Amino acid sequence: MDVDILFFASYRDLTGTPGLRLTLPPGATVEELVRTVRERGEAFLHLPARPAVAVNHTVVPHGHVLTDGDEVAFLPPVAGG
Amino acid sequence: MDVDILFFASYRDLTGTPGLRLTLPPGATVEELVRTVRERGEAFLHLPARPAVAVNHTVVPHGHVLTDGDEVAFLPPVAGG
Amino acid sequence: MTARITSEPIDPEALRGAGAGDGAELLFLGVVRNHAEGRPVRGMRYEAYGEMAERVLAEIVREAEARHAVSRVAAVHRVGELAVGEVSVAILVAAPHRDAAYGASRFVIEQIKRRLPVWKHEHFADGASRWVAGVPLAPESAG
Amino acid sequence: MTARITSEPIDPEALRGAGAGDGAELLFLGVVRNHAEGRPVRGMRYEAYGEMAERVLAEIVREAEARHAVSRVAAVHRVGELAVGEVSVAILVAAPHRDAAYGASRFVIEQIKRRLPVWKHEHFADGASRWVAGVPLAPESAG
Repeated sequence: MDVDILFFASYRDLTGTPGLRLTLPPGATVEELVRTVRERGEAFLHLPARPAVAVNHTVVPHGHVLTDGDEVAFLPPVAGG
Repeated sequence: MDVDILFFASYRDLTGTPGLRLTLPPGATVEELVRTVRERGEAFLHLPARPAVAVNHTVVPHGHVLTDGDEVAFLPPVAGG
Repeated sequence: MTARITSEPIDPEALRGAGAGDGAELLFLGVVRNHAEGRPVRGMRYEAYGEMAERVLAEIVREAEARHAVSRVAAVHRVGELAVGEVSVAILVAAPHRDAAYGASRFVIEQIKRRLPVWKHEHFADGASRWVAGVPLAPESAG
Repeated sequence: MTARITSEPIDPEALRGAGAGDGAELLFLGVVRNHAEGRPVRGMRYEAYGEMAERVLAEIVREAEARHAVSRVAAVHRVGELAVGEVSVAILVAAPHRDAAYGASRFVIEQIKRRLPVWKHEHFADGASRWVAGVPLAPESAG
């Protein structure tokens, strides 16, 4: 299955990209996705091991199971207002 | 000595007048003034025996000693805002 | 510092004016409501002891500035006949941080209700009217 | 109910609109400050995860309406490059009584700071810039 990954703010600066598409085995969890992303190497290793992650605009636990076509966003600590 | 007396809001309605001038013996206190005013009769007896009183724009205790030319205001409970 | 009793309609926008060091602005407006204790109201007449009210309002504003880390406090109270929806009081606070803005704003409105020599005469829709029950003034410690 | 993320300058007056049953209106404005931790700042870039931010802001506004006796809550958050003095966030609450207005206003700004997926990049006067340290998001219980 394919998921779309987005990096915001400082995470975009760290990875050098606003996002990427990843193919994962069916039933993969957020935890597995994060590990896969960080294993891409150097720049992606700058991401924290347990970042806040939103799937389709809702922040989920890392045990959350992904579905084909999900939008997965890596969200740095927020600073609105 | 002469003092100017003002009645506001419900006190003006009770007494039927916005104010009056009173001549008092030198050294008279607010307490004596209030008694003198209420002794004028009927309408003035509707005033409370211990109203809040401001002398020259400052609320004072009833023991406050008056001076010639003072402006003395009878102030009902306030309801601004 | 602005503290004013006015018979003219209040323009809240005219009170604004944060400085470059401010991160928060808070504008409170008191508005004439269309009901009181369940009865329909069609308007309100505000009366003030003008000279004293301006002095007390200025004191309240200065106290708010002394107690809270704010850069600007402005308070204006209206008098006269007001229709439902009209602004009776406006309080503007500008401050570096929002805590101080909320604290100062709340302080000013609570003190106005406790200390300002202002009275209001409620006009009910059925033609009756009455003075709104208020808070007795206590002698001022200083002054 | 108004909850909006916008790249246009915010017009606070446009948010106003008390109903006839309201006795209080409270407008909070967050403004870009000229300093941060003692360093001069010349501006700020706000970035949002747009679709999610609109959903979360609407949730916050609905929660404020459910928890406080208010008649209207509107919240708008700006994104893009802002100069010192520009409004980054505006929150308008109208309510029958002031307690609810202050409570709801405070609730909305605190929740925005805790939950809204928005980030800010501070531009210092000396040319340096950095992402402002923020609050980690926690998984949402409902949703």
